[in-house]
Amino acid sequence: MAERTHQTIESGAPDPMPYMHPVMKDNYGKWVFHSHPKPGVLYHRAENGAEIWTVKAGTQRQMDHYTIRKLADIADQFADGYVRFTTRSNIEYMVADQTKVEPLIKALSEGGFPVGGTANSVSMIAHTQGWLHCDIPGTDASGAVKALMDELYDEFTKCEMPNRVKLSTSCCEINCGGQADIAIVIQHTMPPKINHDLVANVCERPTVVARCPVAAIRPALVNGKPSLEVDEKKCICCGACFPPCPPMQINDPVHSKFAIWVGGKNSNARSKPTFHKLVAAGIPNNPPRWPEVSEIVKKILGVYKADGRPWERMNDWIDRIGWPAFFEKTGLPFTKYHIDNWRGSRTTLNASTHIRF
Amino acid sequence: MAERTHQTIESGAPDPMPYMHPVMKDNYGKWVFHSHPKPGVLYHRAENGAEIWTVKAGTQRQMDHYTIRKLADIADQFADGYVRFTTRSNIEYMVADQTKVEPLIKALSEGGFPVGGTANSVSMIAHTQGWLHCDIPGTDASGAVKALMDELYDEFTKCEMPNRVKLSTSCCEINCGGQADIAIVIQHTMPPKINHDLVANVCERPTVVARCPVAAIRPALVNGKPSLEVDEKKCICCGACFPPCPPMQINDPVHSKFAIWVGGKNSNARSKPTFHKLVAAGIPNNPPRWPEVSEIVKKILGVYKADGRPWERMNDWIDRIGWPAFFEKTGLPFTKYHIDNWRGSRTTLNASTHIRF
Amino acid sequence: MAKQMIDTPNLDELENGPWPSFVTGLKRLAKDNDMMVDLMGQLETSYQTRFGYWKGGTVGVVGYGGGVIPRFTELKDENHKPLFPEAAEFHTLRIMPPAGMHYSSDLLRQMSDAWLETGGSGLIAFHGQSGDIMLQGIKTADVQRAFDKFNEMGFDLGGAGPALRTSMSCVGAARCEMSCFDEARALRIVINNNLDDMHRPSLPYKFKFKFSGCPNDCMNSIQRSDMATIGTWRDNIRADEKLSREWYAAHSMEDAINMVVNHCPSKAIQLRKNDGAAVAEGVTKVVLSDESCLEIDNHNCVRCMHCLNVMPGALLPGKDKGVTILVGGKSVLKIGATMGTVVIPFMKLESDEDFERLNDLSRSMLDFFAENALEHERTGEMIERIGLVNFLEGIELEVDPNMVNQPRANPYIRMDGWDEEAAKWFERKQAAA
Amino acid sequence: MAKQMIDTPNLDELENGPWPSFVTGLKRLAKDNDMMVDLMGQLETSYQTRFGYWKGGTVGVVGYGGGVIPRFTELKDENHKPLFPEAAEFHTLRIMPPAGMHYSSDLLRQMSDAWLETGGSGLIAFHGQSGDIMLQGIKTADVQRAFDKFNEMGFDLGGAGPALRTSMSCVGAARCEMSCFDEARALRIVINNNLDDMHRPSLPYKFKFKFSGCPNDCMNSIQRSDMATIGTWRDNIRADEKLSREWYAAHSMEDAINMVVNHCPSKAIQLRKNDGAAVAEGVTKVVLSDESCLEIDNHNCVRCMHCLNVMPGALLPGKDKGVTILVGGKSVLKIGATMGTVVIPFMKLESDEDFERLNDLSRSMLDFFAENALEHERTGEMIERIGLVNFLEGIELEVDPNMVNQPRANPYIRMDGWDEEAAKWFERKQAAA
Ligand code: SRM
Ligand code: SRM
Ligand code: SRM
Ligand code: SRM
Ligand code: SF4
Ligand code: SF4
Ligand code: SF4
Ligand code: SF4
Ligand code: SF4
Ligand code: SF4
Ligand code: SF4
Ligand code: SF4
Repeated sequence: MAERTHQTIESGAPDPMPYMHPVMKDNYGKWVFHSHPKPGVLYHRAENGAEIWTVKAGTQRQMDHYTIRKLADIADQFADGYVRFTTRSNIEYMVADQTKVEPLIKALSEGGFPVGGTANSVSMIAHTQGWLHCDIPGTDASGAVKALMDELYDEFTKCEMPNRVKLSTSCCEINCGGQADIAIVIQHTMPPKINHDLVANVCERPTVVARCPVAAIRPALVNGKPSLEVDEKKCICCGACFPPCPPMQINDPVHSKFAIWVGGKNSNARSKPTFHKLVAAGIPNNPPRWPEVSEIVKKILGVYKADGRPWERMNDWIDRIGWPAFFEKTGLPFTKYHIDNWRGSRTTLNASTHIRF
Repeated sequence: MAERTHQTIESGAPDPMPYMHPVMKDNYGKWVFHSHPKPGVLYHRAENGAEIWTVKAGTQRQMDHYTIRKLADIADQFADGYVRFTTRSNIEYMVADQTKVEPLIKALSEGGFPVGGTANSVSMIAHTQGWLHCDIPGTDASGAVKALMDELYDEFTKCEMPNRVKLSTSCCEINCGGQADIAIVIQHTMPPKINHDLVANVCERPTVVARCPVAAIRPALVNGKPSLEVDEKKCICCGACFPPCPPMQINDPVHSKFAIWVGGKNSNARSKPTFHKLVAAGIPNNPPRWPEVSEIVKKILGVYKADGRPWERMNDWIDRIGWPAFFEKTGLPFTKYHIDNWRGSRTTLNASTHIRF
Repeated sequence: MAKQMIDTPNLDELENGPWPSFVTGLKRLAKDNDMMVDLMGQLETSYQTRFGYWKGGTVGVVGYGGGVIPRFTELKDENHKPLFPEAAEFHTLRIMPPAGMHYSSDLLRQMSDAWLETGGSGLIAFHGQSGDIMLQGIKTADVQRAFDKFNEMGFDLGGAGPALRTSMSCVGAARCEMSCFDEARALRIVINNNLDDMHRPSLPYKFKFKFSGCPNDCMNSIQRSDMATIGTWRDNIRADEKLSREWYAAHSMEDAINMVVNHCPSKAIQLRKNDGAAVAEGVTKVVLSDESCLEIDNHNCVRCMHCLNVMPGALLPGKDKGVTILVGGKSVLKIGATMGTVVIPFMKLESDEDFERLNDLSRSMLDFFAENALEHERTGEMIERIGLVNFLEGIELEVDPNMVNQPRANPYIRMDGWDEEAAKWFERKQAAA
Repeated sequence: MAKQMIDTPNLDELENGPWPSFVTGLKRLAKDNDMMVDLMGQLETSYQTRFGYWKGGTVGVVGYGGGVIPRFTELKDENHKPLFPEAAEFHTLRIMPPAGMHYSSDLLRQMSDAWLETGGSGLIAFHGQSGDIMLQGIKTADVQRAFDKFNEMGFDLGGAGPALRTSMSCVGAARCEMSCFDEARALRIVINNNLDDMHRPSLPYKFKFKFSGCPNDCMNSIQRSDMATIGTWRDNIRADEKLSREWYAAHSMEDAINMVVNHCPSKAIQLRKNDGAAVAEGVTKVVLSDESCLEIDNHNCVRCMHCLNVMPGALLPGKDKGVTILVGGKSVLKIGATMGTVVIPFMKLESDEDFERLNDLSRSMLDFFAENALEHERTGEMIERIGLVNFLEGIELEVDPNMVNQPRANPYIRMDGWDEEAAKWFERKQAAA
């Protein structure tokens, strides 16, 4: 490493003001109205009548600098030189002049950036690192998301869902992607295979033992070497032992499968925030396009779209029709695995005669 | 014991038909309508137009045979010779002839049996054995109930509550009295005092150890004798060790207090069945009339009566107004003890911004 | 018979007030019963010291291991002599009542007589919280005699200890239009075929069955029994136009909305114009007036009973009746109180075969409990420990989404059998189709 | 710069379809960047074998213990030589964005330039799920250089490891009428005063703060952060008659009922005649037309946002704004995912003192966490282990019924301090009155 010429400044999170569209800066905290003129477009009005239009477009999140420069150029040419990214890696262009909206949409569309993702559309999928960068992934997140967004393109560019739809994809059960209306998460189905030769060198054994949520790991001598042993009857294949101990290989090209969860919701609108629930599993991890995943996601979205009432998020809809109807309408099988048996699961059982026939 | 002349017949639960009012027997399973002509009176009509009036009256449950004979005589004189008891120890007289209703009411009232307990009244309190018979009671149930029903007499004989009100009283935390709109239960606040001289003779130590829900009991030698020891920091004073080991005295004339719980509901009407929740504690165990208990119960009932909407059970009402308002309106203090810390308590915390101001 | 009454200043206070006084009753008995004189002495002492003075023991009748709750006094002087010797033994006999708790006046008198004749105190509780007639206060020497007398009259001891317990069923079919099955018959079949488990206690802990004719659950069966049998129906709610118009005439539109529509937990009821339009499959039309009606979407109705309760007779359960079975309700020991949870969403309960199936089911429950529960562990605790699925497999029931409020929200499960389990579902669907 | 492109038949499939392709981007980079050629080689291998090939390690910048995610390849030949040597090191730098993720086009270009100049791959993710700009793909030797460059531009590394993490705040005040506080200011105060815990990781495990301007919680803060700061208000919802009439004109009575009234979780909205009658205290009147209006009972409104969302502008948060603080949200390890739960129902967040209080609070949270959590235990897990009450006492907050959905339903608690605790409540009430 060459000699440093710079003295670190622990500057922390930067002030956004220098990078904020002037109309937003001037009316900071003074907005009073918004509407959705069309898919991909937002309109906001401030107290003093100031107006701003936002055009929102999808990106691939993991962007090469050429793409970034292209997005910057569009900002300069068709918008006012300012953008922001949403928490779902969509890009937003703000313009103070309504007449810029259509040219901007055109430029983005022609540049390959789908305009949409606002209001009651399916927004971009929150996703994670996968084979591209993570050290414990069971699949690739960017790839699965690209494949799925290709299929959901129309739902991104139109606003035809009962309410906003938020999807997430995660490349291991840790689920960095988060709770979502539909979450697609790899699910391990077999206990870790242990490379006993490596354990002693690579793993701090007490740490690994402590990580297991069901106390299935114990220290053991294998072939005379200190290693670890898994009680396979107890093991719930969560993979939590793998990060601190990579010789406990949890990923399996055949047996790590996708599971699909629905009805997660973080907002407080109407119902309280709630976790997503398991609906489908055993779905093959099938790169490069994971068609089996897309099929089930599309099926669920299709039923929700047809059956949900305006403003019902996925969970609100299911609350209304009931889980039996959800499985009935989507054609997904209900199995013993759907019945929770984790701590505190008693509260998930139907302790009532409230039953729909 | 004299020589037996009888050979036991394990006859089990008897057939009710021989003891059932003929109109009920004839129309068994064929009823189509009921109404509440007045407090304490029910009217039922069968498919074929057959009618029956029921007059309901309170009893003391633990009855001397004179009382029972008096009730039987009233049945013969003013009703058709049939009665039934409800699950709350109220007695019901069925008459096929409407003109018998008023004389019957008169006879019951004059006989000292309050007519009421139907529909949206406060029914008789489900209660338990207490000092009269149980081996582990912290108080007397019949006494506390008598004292309280004296105070609630008007609410029993009138139907002025938003919906049915079901109360229970239990003489120890085991709560044989059950879940209720308002439940009054003794609550121990100090760990058991152990009479170490007796433990070895009276208690099967492993059984006692196994009964403790928090594993606070361990075998120990005290003064050279095998006894038991309680980790007082862990102990939650539940009293579960007392039945298998009476030398672990949990009852305390000063420190065993009453607690009051509200919002329990077993029916599936509207909301799912739900447990009662702690609202007040530290209430002295003050025989013979326990005025402090009555005062709080009456306060809660008064607020519910004024504020509840028709058909709202206690829990429905609180669901609507929220727990902060419940404490506000009743004037009861909210303390750290109200916050659940038992297993699975996470689900009882407010994991949302749903807050009323 | 001539023992001097003891001063009971505390108990005396409980003779005041309008509610019937058990103390007055005790005093009446004490007049010609020494046991009751001493009983009042001990009770008054409890009121003064705030302590109970009974301990258990072993007392029973020939051939039975339960049904009597023995009580021996612990209130003794320095020489270990009972302070109140006549009440030193004060046992209770638990007697099972006729299902539904029906009595003729004669029966009540016969019972009173029998109790007195055989040495009983004259005190009877109608009823204990489990539904027993509690004959309270008898000495060890008289227990067999008293039991024999009641048994001759056709009555039997109920449960106590780690045993099948006395059961309760609601008045139901005898007088209630909500009733969806013959509660008394169900109770008697289930209990009377398993009396061995009641009379010779050898289960891990107690087991209770309770029977309610509809989801109003007047027996609190969901909370107070290990297996609850609760009536319900599968088809449409029935509406009686005459009665619904009458109801509306006596009420108002506000009442219809605020009392009925707004309280439906699954928003299955909607207000409509009464325009003569045909209703869709699964919809019950409830005419209020020439202008208005309610429409109940029966496929989304959760059979909560509320609208039927508010408009009695105008709305009635459907005709395709049956029961829901829930398992695991119990009181507070050792995990906190539990409610029963659904293990059979619906089964018919009409034909002899249906009742036979219920009988088999209750036997399977008891057998599985006997074999799998730990000592002093209730069914609900056992299920919490082994998991509902293992319980279902043990008693050979199929999983169903009606058993859960929601599917699991955590990935902590090994799912390598997914394909087989999914196949089972599709097979069952096909078989049902 | 001249490495031959590797065949990537699997990845190529991801160039099809309308959604922007990251593969196309990778290829573009690979044209003049050997690291990216080899990166594609390794990624293609993963697609074929369905295995990942990265392992961690230790790479950082001077003075910092975190902020870089080191990645070393494990895809090696029999001689332990990397199969794709140019991508054998492929670290990520986590850079904190401006709060709210605002950028000028110039800044985007400057960042691209800086990344390329200092040895970066040219690949940048906007943004990682925690909100970092992820500069993806750099060798160990270049890490310091790249950081220095960005640091000169005014940017700092984010969090990684057992540390305070990069934070997120919603667009909020910058463009949203729901915003109830200055989200960016709150974020910067909390994060920038605790950078030591970010840059020198020594907490038991990670700690995340997130900031959402209102209960719509566009940052998912309740679920994805250890301490969530969410905007709310205490006074009445504000109504704008012009906008509400416009909304109604564009909709219908059915919409008003079905979309607004019926979805209110606490039934706080009622339809009324617009008869000019004065409304009660705490009620917001929302005029729909000359005939009809809605009345919102603000004391029963739980600030869910729904009606405001459906009728934007017509309804606005009140003026007495502030925040609710919730603690303990996190992902699935080791007890299952958790939501944050309320620890401060309401606090003002307007004046400098208010922000100072928030700052103190966040410091207390971190300190208590540092002292009390076990290794690799998140705040939510710690609270589950020690109980919410102990946590509250630790950070000196008072209990409040808004913290629970319901009081306890079990008697498993020792309550000998009842009188003192009750007294505290009354004292606080009195002090507040
Ligand atoms: C831009 C963004 C905030 C940011 O700082 O980045 C944002 C912006 C807005 N959100 Fe959001 N939300 C954003 C992420 C979220 C998230 C988090 C997420 O996407 O993971 C949620 C929580 C989702 C959940 O519950 O799991 C979220 C829940 C909402 C809701 C509540 C929806 C509901 O009914 O549950 C509203 C209210 C509404 O729909 O009117 C809302 C409303 C809005 C409004 C209308 C607020 C306003 O008045 O400006 C904005 C319109 C955006 C649009 O595209 O229609 N926003 N919003 C985020 C855009 C993400 C994206 O590109 O899709
Ligand atoms: C990069 C990122 C995914 C992405 O592609 O966006 C990510 C990637 C990793 N996460 Fe994450 N997490 C990322 C956001 C999250 C989030 C979302 C959030 O912050 O809002 C969560 C859920 C919220 C939470 O904090 O619980 C999340 C929950 C986890 C967990 C589970 C923590 C738990 O208590 O359950 C782990 C496991 C751990 O820390 O041991 C984890 C661990 C990891 C590790 C460090 C895997 C490991 O243990 O080695 C991953 C490094 C990948 C890499 O090579 O870069 N990551 N992780 C996100 C961070 C980017 C950024 O800095 O902006
Ligand atoms: C007689 C009795 C059954 C028996 O076999 O003994 C009974 C009888 C009736 N119940 Fe009940 N219930 C009886 C105990 C119960 C119980 C259990 C209890 O009291 O502990 C419950 C469950 C309570 C709970 O949720 O914890 C109960 C919950 C109901 C409900 C549902 C109320 C609700 O809204 O939650 C109804 C429906 C109604 O009110 O119309 C109901 C309705 C009725 C009806 C109207 C049924 C009918 O059509 O005949 C009967 C009217 C009785 C009356 O006095 O108004 N009954 N009912 C019980 C009388 C007890 C008493 O003396 O007070
Ligand atoms: C007599 C009675 C109260 C009453 O005055 O009505 C009663 C009295 C006793 N109950 Fe009970 N329970 C009575 C109904 C109940 C009920 C209600 C019910 O059956 O619907 C319950 C709640 C439901 C349930 O089964 O959980 C009940 C839950 C308990 C429990 C807690 C069981 C649990 O799993 O949590 C115990 C403790 C035990 O069994 O170890 C218990 C134990 C006892 C014992 C045997 C105390 C003991 O361990 O020595 C009491 C004997 C008192 C006596 O001297 O007669 N009793 N007990 C009730 C039985 C009368 C009858 O046979 O009709
Ligand atoms: S979800 Fe798992 S594999 Fe994917 S980035 Fe997060 S920790 Fe890595
Ligand atoms: S996979 Fe999970 S459950 Fe299995 S041993 Fe590893 S940590 Fe334990
Ligand atoms: S509640 Fe307790 S003291 Fe009372 S009868 Fe039941 S077991 Fe005995
Ligand atoms: S009172 Fe309860 S918690 Fe305390 S030692 Fe006895 S059984 Fe255990
Ligand atoms: S449970 Fe139902 S059927 Fe039985 S008495 Fe109560 S309301 Fe009638
Ligand atoms: S019985 Fe059905 S329709 Fe009637 S209130 Fe209950 S759920 Fe609604
Ligand atoms: S959280 Fe609220 S204030 Fe922030 S962007 Fe979303 S809707 Fe607006
Ligand atoms: S913001 Fe308040 S009034 Fe509006 S829907 Fe939510 S709870 Fe109801």
